[in-house]
Parts: sequence; structure tokens; C-alpha cells
Amino acid sequence: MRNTTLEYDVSKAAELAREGKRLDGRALDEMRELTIETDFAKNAEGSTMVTLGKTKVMAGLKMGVGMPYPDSQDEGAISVGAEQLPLAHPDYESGRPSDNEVELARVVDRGLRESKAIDFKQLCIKEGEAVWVGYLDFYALNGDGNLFDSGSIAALVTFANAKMPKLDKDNRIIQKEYSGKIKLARFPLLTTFAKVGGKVLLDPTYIEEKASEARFSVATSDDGFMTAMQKGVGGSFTLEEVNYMIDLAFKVADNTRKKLKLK
Amino acid sequence: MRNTTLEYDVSKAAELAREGKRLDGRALDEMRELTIETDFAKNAEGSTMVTLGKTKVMAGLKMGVGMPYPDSQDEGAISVGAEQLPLAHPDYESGRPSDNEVELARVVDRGLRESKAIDFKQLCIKEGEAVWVGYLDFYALNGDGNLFDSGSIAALVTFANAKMPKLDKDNRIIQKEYSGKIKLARFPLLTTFAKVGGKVLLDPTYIEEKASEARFSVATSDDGFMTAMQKGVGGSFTLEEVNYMIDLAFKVADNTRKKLKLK
Amino acid sequence: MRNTTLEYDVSKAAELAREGKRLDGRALDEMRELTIETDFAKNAEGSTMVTLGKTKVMAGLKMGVGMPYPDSQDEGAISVGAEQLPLAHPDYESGRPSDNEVELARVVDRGLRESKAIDFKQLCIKEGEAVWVGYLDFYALNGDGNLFDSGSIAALVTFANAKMPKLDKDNRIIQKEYSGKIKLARFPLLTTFAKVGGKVLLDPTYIEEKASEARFSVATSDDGFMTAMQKGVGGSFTLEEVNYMIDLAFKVADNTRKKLKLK
Amino acid sequence: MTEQNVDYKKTKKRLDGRKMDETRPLKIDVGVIPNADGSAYLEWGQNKVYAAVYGPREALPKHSANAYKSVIKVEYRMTSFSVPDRKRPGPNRRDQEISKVLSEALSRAVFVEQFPNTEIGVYVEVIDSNAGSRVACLTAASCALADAGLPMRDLVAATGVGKAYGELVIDLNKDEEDAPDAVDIPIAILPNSEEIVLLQMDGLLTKKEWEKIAKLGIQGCKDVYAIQKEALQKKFKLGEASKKDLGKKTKKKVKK
Amino acid sequence: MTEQNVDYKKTKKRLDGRKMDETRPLKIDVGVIPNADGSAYLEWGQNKVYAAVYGPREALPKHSANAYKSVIKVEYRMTSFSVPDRKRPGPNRRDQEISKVLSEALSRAVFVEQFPNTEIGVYVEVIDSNAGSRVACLTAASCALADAGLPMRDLVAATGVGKAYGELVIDLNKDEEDAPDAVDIPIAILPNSEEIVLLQMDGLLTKKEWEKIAKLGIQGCKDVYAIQKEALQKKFKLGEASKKDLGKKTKKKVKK
Amino acid sequence: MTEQNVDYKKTKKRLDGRKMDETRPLKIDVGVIPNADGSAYLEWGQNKVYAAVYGPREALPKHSANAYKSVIKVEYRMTSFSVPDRKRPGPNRRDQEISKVLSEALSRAVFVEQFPNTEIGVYVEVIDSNAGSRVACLTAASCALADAGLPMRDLVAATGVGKAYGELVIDLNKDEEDAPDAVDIPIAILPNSEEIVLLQMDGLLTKKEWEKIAKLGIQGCKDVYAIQKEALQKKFKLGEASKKDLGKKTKKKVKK
Repeated sequence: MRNTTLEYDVSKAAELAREGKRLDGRALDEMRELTIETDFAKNAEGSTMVTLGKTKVMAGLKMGVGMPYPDSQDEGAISVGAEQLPLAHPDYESGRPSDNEVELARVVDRGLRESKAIDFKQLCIKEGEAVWVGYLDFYALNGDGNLFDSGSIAALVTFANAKMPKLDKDNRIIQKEYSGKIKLARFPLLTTFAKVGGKVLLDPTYIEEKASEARFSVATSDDGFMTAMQKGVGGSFTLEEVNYMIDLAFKVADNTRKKLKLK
Repeated sequence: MRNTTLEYDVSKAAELAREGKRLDGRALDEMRELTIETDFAKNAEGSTMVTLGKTKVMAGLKMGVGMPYPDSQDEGAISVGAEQLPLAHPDYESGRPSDNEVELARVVDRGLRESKAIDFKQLCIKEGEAVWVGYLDFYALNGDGNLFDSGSIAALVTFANAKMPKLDKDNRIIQKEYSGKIKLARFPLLTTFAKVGGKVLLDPTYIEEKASEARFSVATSDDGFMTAMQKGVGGSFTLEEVNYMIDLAFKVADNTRKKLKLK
Repeated sequence: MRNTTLEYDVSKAAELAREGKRLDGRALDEMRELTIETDFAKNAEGSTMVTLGKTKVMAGLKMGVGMPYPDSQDEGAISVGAEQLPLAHPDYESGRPSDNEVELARVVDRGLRESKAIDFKQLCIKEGEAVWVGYLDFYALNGDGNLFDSGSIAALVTFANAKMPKLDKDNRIIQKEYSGKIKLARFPLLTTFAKVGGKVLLDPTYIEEKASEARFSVATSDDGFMTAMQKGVGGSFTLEEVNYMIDLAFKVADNTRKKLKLK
Repeated sequence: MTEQNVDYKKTKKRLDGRKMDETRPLKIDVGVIPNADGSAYLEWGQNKVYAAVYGPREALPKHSANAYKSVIKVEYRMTSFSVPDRKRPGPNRRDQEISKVLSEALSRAVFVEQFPNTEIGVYVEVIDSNAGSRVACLTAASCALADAGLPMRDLVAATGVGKAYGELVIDLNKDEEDAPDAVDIPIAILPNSEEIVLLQMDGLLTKKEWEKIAKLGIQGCKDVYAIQKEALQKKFKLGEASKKDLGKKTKKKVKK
Repeated sequence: MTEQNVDYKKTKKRLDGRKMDETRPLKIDVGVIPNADGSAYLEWGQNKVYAAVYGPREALPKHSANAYKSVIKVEYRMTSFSVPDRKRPGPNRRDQEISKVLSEALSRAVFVEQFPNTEIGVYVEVIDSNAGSRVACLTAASCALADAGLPMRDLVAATGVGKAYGELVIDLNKDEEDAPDAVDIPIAILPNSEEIVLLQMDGLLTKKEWEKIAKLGIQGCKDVYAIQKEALQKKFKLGEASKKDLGKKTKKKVKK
Repeated sequence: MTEQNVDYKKTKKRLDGRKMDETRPLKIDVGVIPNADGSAYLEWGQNKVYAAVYGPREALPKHSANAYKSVIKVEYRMTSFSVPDRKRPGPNRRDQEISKVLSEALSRAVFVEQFPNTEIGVYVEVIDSNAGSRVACLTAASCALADAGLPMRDLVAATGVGKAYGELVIDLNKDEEDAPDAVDIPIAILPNSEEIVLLQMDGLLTKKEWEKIAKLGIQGCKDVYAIQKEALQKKFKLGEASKKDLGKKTKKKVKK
């Protein structure tokens, strides 16, 4: 029953795309409505709930104290995880991270890490001895496509708003006391496209993802850099399509940053 | 073949219970014969074999040296594990701990730990640096019901009889040398009931567990405390039934302690 | 299709063996052609590719710095792993080590370790504080039988040729700088036989292994010692057969060492 | 954070200002996860949990199916940031045990016999916590089952009850769970029949104390029940008239 | 615990007082686990092991079945407290290898061809140990198979044999396994045909030494065999007349 | 090993002496693993990788099958000794992601629609590495697919491209990947249509730089393509005439 409806919707989405239309009436280059809520989780150093159309993703940050890596004695680190909770979609399963979850986590992670948005030196507590490790985990609560962008927004906003815990003299965290914030050097956001019926669609829904031949994500920052790219799914893009998507991504991410008052 | 016999026995057990009778002729509030054997495992700091009717459970304790937890620098710890060995019953399987094994271990653990039967300060070796960790593992060798109570007896008797290893000056264990015992502040024991055919039965067999609508266990100590409760299986109890079981459990556990000369 | 051919070949191998013949025309006590290539992996401290007929196995060594075991404060250690890569045979699967892989690794390991071929004291960096750990992993690249002997050769040659990394003053490895070699006290090699059609065959192929009733491996060293034995598969050997195989193994291993210029 | 010298017999009110028999503020929203067959979001003091129900659907793996009833499979999980010290990914033994007792508590409430060979997946996720997350999840899960239109004997209403700083109290928070004399008792009932479907206990308690606590707990569950019913009615009033006859529905197709 | 200066050539007897060809005290009880189809408990010096047999039963997962014979699956395990340093839960690589070689050794003894597409589960658990636990388990498992009434070519009898402190000895204990010149050789045979079904070796040994050791080992296995037969006869005398004709039975129903 | 003061704008050539648009030496041998349906060995600078193809064969587990096409399953793995610090056994998250993107890149090249309900297993193993192992593996895997005689739209040709020490460069090595301004972009195309089937990026790059890099990358892929074709032709010339008509074959039996 569900599968029959789904198959119908999927082929309908491809058919519509060929005519430049979408199931939900959006333009091909139109993003769904975006809202966010922050700091709902009091045990977290930061937390953000992102709603993008019917997609709902939440992120939370816990700061821990760890040893520095041998080759970067004065730098802290971050770790990013992603889970498609089984409560978010009938297709999601619990268990060890799926290929999709691993890719999702790693692309969001790279968008933040390789962009040097966070200067890891500010996460040093004592050189060679103790550093901060930021554990950022995000979770799909309702899956309706484009977990990349919603996860990227949730992660960035969480870091932007996070409070740093206080430490006692033995470098142990004092619960519920905070000191300062994490400074971000730039604010990179992912923008994701699906190729459906030969056309490029911004911010695909779950149905559009099912209908897609290929996927492309690019992270762009407020100071004009591309900071990550990732092509996915079994099809291909022309170089022209890639360049079109990059240009559009810069605009979309700027709009989002403006809306969210990032920087 | 086995399943047909089993199904027959299970429905027979429920039918008999309705008339206040049991397959093995016991009264509803009657425990099976209990015998124990101690210190059979020379490599263990303590070991106990419990036979309860046809159920056979063995426990053994190994003491190790570890670091204290950050929030209890002068206290040792215990860790309790339970395994339903595949040699004990055709239904038992090896592999990661099943839900039943985890519940079994945790309920026996709580009966000991939360009752403060063991003062963890006596397990401190050097504050903030080294403490004893008591690893108590128990195993079903023949499964015929009520692993909760047989496991609880095996665990308590093992701790009550355990020898403490000696340490050298670097806090390393000297093999086969011992010094002193673990002192117990009280002697809590679990008592478990099954609701079968609408009646409450003490010390259920495997067949009676299969026939049961609900299960209830309560740990009671020699100094008059309830120290743990756990309701299990998909049915329910009335408050009157719970109160009846608690009263009976105090008597049953007192008898068992007397028989086993605990305290 | 493949299975039909395979079944035919397997029964043919048994039939031929009964007449003292083999599918590939070899004599029962004849080894396949052996070639080796060393030091192809520049990131490894040593590496060896062994080709034995169509069987291809590669081994590589990485040296790491670790803590000594409590009961051998002045000795390093080795760790041997074996993987039947899925690229090497349609029957091989990825995932946790199979029984065959574990046995393979452990028999090759024992042939080296228990023979005292490597004096672990030479792997001590600072007594009680830091020692070398040699991680030797070997991989089947094309599986056509007798991974035991090809793995044993690959492992021994790798240790014999390995370069020791240099350490800085904090006992951290300096990349791409080396100092000295690991000295071997003897050069033990495994020799493996299969019992097929009631006859004992040296150096079995994959088909012959499939046809075998029993397997026997013995490690023999250049100074006249047997250093490991392992009987496998569900059948049996007479003591006479075992003695015959041991005598032959001494000759075969001597030939191999001569060919490989070991010692 | 333990408060060693607190004495509720003297203070007459609790560390957070509550009366001994007062439950923390409780808020329930039903139907919050569009993809799910039923869902609920619940805030209970600092606890925040989501619950979603999928099913009845084909039981997988097949050997997990029961020919006489639907199997309710609860997965209780906590996000990594829902506790003071980061929780590592993957279920631990505590999660596994809680999932089991919640499954058993809900099995009594649903007419599982009507859906043989199926499973009902119930997923509960704790996103913030401060003692009592399992009873919060059970309360939410029960609303999600009702929201899914499943035929039910009754809702399951749950609460924590126990002892802290010298007094018997309802709905312990974290500071109270850390009291030197703390006893924590998660309890759940079917409110109409007062059948007990969940009962666990930790700590040292006399039978006398238990008898008082049991009454307090059952009353607490009934207070929770009132809020559950309100949340469900609120949703049904908002236009979902077809799902109104809660507890009476008996026909529901099983998805394949 | 290693004794560096011991010399068995001088002492003429072993650290524990035994003669060079003397096996530690060995005791076997058959039929000790009521739920199992066959079982045995064995004490061999300080070693204490249980063995239980379930089957032949349907082979699971199905692709593990063999159309020509029953598959014998041995699981060798040790309790956490059976060794001086606590053993962590779950099988390690040593357990995995031992399980494999024990399965292979037992396969020769049972007429597995009579039960195609089935498995025979053999579970052995070490509860105390002091060198030689694998041969203790194999000896016990073989008795458990006979106790289960399975048709057998012969029992499997096993022992340890090797070298310690300068002498060739049978049934090494832990102190001897730790000798500087220790060689440990687990060996198992079908005693009537003297077929070797298990043979492993560690250490440095000449061919000459091996030839003497092999004889010692085969004699040791035969001594064990006598005790195995006694244990089985004892049980059958105690009333289980119907199971008497050990090794001749050919009809046994497979449980589904 | 990072070289902080290097400036390619001044040096005009790279640390290893290459020109900015020069690929490291690349060598491909096809048909190197006899058991495989297709295989290739590739050396690319210090990188050394094996690729093997098995299939099309029955997709397992069955629910992984697709009724419309063959599923290409790539497993990207590295030996423990292929990197400076020993790699622990078992796939990590990086291996898992790379396996996924390689599978997706190859899916476009093979006419997978011709083999519904099957899988094509592609196994790539890195035995030595120095930046660029994923594009080396993709290049090798594509040759192995052709060697297996699978009908293909085109080969997949891949390379690395990006930025290091102030210049845009092709085929970065490890020293360049560690540059302070390093940007690494694995890219793969079907050379005849210039369709992009793999594209990833790390680092900070302007759109202008990207446009130059894209051209460089596509040219680099085409250089690789020439070597791939040569390797395949070399093998076919050596007697395997029947496999010559690469890309036109449409009949291939599926093994069960």
C-alpha cells in the first residue's frame, strides 16, 4: 500500500520535474520554509532544532576534556555524528551506522572542519596535556529529505551559540557553570541539490531523493569560499550543472545566514 | 515433538494453578529444595554453586584493581554479569547478552548494590588512585526457572565467602595469597513470583514461567528492608497481590538465610 | 555452474590421489613453484609477496611502541593477523575473522613465537616502560590452497628483512628513518599436507583441500627442531603418517630456506 | 550536587519548591512526527522526550512473530547530549533493560491479540533529562499508541515515587535521586483498573513506607492520566474526528 | 610461578609429586545436566569442565546445513573466574580456534552421515583450570555424545603430553607449561584404532623426542579411555538400560 | 613533514620535481587475480592497489537485490601496513564513505540494467599509499570491470586535483595534502561524455579557482584514461581476443 503510493509519487516527481514543476508546487530553485529553535536541551552545551518543510533535525553539543593528538599539541578537536532515528521514518533502522548516516556525518563534519570555521587552538586547555573535544551529534526526528542542509544548519547554529563549561583546577568540568563561547571564523553552510528527470532541484524532499539520479552538495561560507563538495547517488552531472549549483548555493546560503542572523 | 509437549505442559500448568495446584505437586507458596556448594573454583576469589530444584546456577568472583570513579575517589565498585549458557537449555543461545540476561544481571546487581550491603569504602586501596573492583559473574548451568532467586543466592553467598587477594607494593595482585574478607552490612535476597492462571506462585519452574502472565521479584534483607523490586512480563498485578508477595518474600528470604547460615 | 565444475574436480582429485596422481600433474610429495618479492610497501617496516602456484599471499609489518606485559617487563611482543580478502576468492567474505582465518593466523603465529625465533628482549626499548610491538598481518590475494605455508613464508621473510624505525627522545617513531634489523635465532617454516583419497599430499591446492579428509601442518627449523604442529579437518592420521610427514617437512623446509637464502 | 544537610521534615517543601505530592509541570503534544502512525512530545520538568509508533506491521525477522498477538517492541534511547556527561552512541545495558520493561508495560494496554504475526514498533528518544525519563517515555509512548488509533484497554499512566531527605515524595528530580536516603520507584498503572504494569525499586525501604508510597504513586499516575487525556482530546478536537473513538477501534489494516 | 632451577632428571619426580607418565586424578560423571540430550562433568587435576550435547537438531542458519552429514558445532568457553586473571566475556581467538579443532576431532568419532542436514551442538564450559582444559573438554564432550545415545565409531580420548624441566612428561600442569623448555602437545585418538584426531604442538622438539612423546601420549589417551568407559558404564548400570548398546544405535529422531 | 615556507609560485616546480599539471607515474596491469572475473593492479606514485570483480552474481542478502538493475557493491579497504601509522583491522567510517562514493561512481559506467536482481562485487585493496588512494582504486576498479567483460558506457577515469603551496596542481601527494593552504578534490568522469561521476572537496577555495581546477581535473582524468585503455588493449592483444569488443558485450550469464 505504502509502497504503491510511494512508487507513484516517485515517478510523478520525475515527470513533473521534466516540466520544471514539483509535487509541492515549489520552483526548482526554491527552498522550503526554515525555522529554528535553540537551547532546548539544558544538559547540552548547545542545542538546535531545525525544521525545513516537514524535515526535522536536532543537534546537540557536549564538550569533553581529552588529550591532544601527538601532531597538534595545542589544538582541541571536534567529532560529528549523525543518526537517522527509527522514530523519524519507517525506513530508518537502529543498529550500527548505515552508509547514509556515515556519509551525512562526514560531509557535515568536513563542511565545518576543513573550512577552518573553528580555530582549534581556542580549544586548547593546556598544551600537550588537555584540550577540549566538542562532540556534536545530530538526529533526524522526521525525515522528509535534505538531511544534509538541515543537519549542516543545526550543527553550525549549535556551535555558534554554545557555552563553554567551566573547569576546576584539576581540569574537571564543573556542572552547570559556563565561561565564554566558541568563536567562529566563518559560517559555512551546505546547500544540496538533486537531479530529477534531468533537472536540478534545490532542497529535495524524501520523494524527490527517491526519484533522483544524482545528488550534489556544496558548502559555501559568508566570506566567499567553497569549503566542501560531495557528489552522491549513481548518476552524473555536467560541469555546467555543477557550476550552476555552486553559484546558486552561494545565494541560498547567504539568505539562510541572513535569516538566522549568523554573523 | 518437544514443542507439542511443552505447549501441553504450559497450558496444564495454568489449568492446575487455577485450582491452586502445581505440576510438581508443590503448594503455591512453596519453594523447591535448595542446596549450595562453595569454593569449587580455585582460580576465583569466591565461587558458589546453587541448586534449586532442577535449576543450577554458579557464580564466581574475581577481584581486580582499577581507578576510582571521579565522583567517589575513596570507593571501589562491583560489576555483575549473567549468562544463560547454551549448555543449560535448548532455548539459550550464545552471542551478545539477551534482554533476559541483561535484566537478570541488573536486578541481581541492584539487589546487592542499592541495598548498600557492601560498603564500597572497604574496597578502597589508595584514595584517588587505586580501588578494588569485584567482578561477579553468574551462569545458568541447567535452566528450570527462577534464575533470579538462584542467581541472587549465588551472588550473595559468593561475596559473603570471598577472600581478598594480597597486593604487592605496586598494588599488583600476588597470585594465590589472600588477606581478609569482604564485610557485608546486610544480606538481601531476591524472592520471585509468577502469576499463572490468575494465581501467584512462589519460585516458578521453567514451564510455569512460560505459562506466566506476569512476574514480580522483591529483594528483602535480614534487617527488615525491601531493597529492590522488579515487575516483568506483559501482564499486571493488583496492589493487593504486590503486598501479599512482599510479605511472603520477607518470610521466604529469612528461611533461606537461616538455612544458608548467612549472618 | 561453478559448483558443478567444483564438485567434479573435487571428486576427480580424490580419485586421482588414490592412484598416486594429482590434477596438476605433480607428484604427491611435490611442492608448487615458489617466488617471492620483498619491500614493495614503502609504508611498511617490511613486506613480502609470496606466490605459490596460483596462490598469492602478502605480508607486511608495522612496528609500534607499547607498554610491556606485567610479567615480562623487558620484552616486546608480536601480533599476527590473517585475512582471506574477498578479492582473492569467491568464497571469502569480509566481516569478523572466520574460524579458518583465526586458525591460520594462530598457527603461523605459534610457528614463529613458540619457536623462539625472535628474542623478544631485543624489542625492549626501556624496561617496564616501553617496548616494540610488531604487528604482522598477512592477506590472501589469490586463494588456491595452502595459505598456511605461503603465509608462514611471507611472515618469516618479512621479519627477516624488516627495518627497525628510529625513535626520538620521547620514544615516538620518526617517520621514514630506520636503525638496524630484527635478529632471528632460527628460521622455522610450516609445511602442510592434506589427506586425499587416503593418500598424503604435500602443498594442497584449493581443490585438494576441498577433497581432503584431514590436514596436517608442522613447522620445522633450520637447526633441527619441530616448532609447531596442527592437525585440522574432520578426519584422522595414523602415527606412521604423522612421522612420514614430519620427515618430509624437514626436507621441504630446508629446500625452501635454501631457495630463499634464509640464514 | 547532593545536598547532605537537607531535611524535608523541617523544610516542609522540596529543593525545587514543590510540595511532597506535587508532580513537576507536565505538557504533552500529540501527533508531532508526521511520518509516524502515532507520536507524542512530552515535557516533564526538565525531561523532554519524543515517542513514535509504527505499525502494526509485518514482524521482522520472521521468527520474532507471535501467532497469537502483535509483539510490541520498544526502543528506549537517549541522545548523546541529554545527560550531564556525554552518552556514548549505541544502547547500553540500562537502555536495553528499560526497553524491555516498557515493552512489557505497554503490552497490557493494547489489544495485541487483534494483530497476530505483526509487530508494533515504539521508539522513544530522550533529548533532555533530569530523573524520571523512563516514566516520561512510557507516558509519551502510551499517548503515541492512542494517537496511532490502536485499540487499547486503557492508557498507561506512569510516574516516579519514593523517598528523599527524610520524606516520601512523588516525582523525584535529580537532586532528590542523589539524596543519601533516596529510594526511587518507577510505577505505571492502567488508571481505570489500577492494575500495576510497571514497578521497579532501588534503595532501602520498609514495608510501612511502601504502603504509603504505593498510594502516593497511584494518585500520581492518575494526575498524569488527566493530562494525557486532555492532550489526546485536544488533538481530536482539532479536526481529527475520525480518530475520536479511542479505545473502541478494532479494525486497522496491517501494512506489508 | 616459574621454577627456573628445577631439573626433573635429578628430582626424578615432578613438582606435584607425580611420576613422568602419571596422569593427574581424573573423575567423570555422566548425565549431570537434565535439560541436555547428553552431558558430562569432569574434574582433571584442578580443571573442572561441563559438557552438554543438544541434537541432532535442525541446522541453523539453514545455509550451515550439509546434505551429507550432521555438522558438529563445538563452543568452547571459559567462565570469567576460571583463570588467575579475570577472563573478559565473549569468545576470544583462542576460544575460537579450540572450538574448531574440537569440532573436527569429534566429527571423526560420530557417525555423522546418519543425520544429514542437522547439527549437533556441543557446549563445553571450563569453570576452573590449570593447563589442559582443551583435552579435558574433549574428553568430557565425547562422553556427553555417548550419553546422548549418538552412534559412535569410538570415544575420543585425549591428553596433554610434552616436555618440562628436562624430561618428557604426560599431562603437564600450569607450572610445567611455564617451564623454560616447555613443550605442550594436546593429542586425542580413537583408542581402538589409534587414529589421531587432534594434534597440536608448541615449543622446540626434536624428531627423536617426538617419537617417545607420541608413545607416551597414546598410552595416556588409553588410560583416559578406561575412565571414560567406567563413567559411562556406571551411569548405564544405574538403570538406563535402554542406552546400553553404545556405539550400535542407529535410529534417533531429529527434533524439529 | 609539512613544509611551511614552500611557495610554488616561486619554485615553479613541485616538491617532488613535477610540473603543476603533471601526474605521478601511473602503471596498470589487468587480469592479475586468477580467481576473479576481472582484476587489475595499479601503481600510481607510491600508491599500490589491487581491484577484483566478482559477478554479476545472485544478490545476497536477498532484500538487497534490485528488480531493475544490478547493484554494484564496492568494498574499499587498506592493509594494516599501507599507511605510516598502522591501520587497525576492520573498516572505519572513512572506508565506509569511500566505498559508497566509489559504488555510485561506477554505477553510471556499467549497463547495470542488463542484470536485474544481481550484484557485482568490486573489491579494492590499498597495499601502499601516499595521497590519492581512492582515485587510484576507482581507476583500477574500472579496469577490472572492463576486464570482467561487463558491458560499459565508458571507463571511469579519476584523479586528484586541487591547491597546494599557492598553486593549483594536479594529483597531490602526501606532502602537498599537508600544505597549510591545501585543497584536495577527488574527481572522476566518463571521459567521452565528460560526465562527472565522483566529486568531493575539502578546504577553502574560491569559485574562480574552482573553474581553473575543474579544467585541470578533467584533463588529468583524460590522461589517466589513455593509460587505462593501453593496459586493457595490452591484455587483449596478449591473446584474449574474445574480450576485445569492450563496451559492446551484452550477454553474460549470471552465476547462481
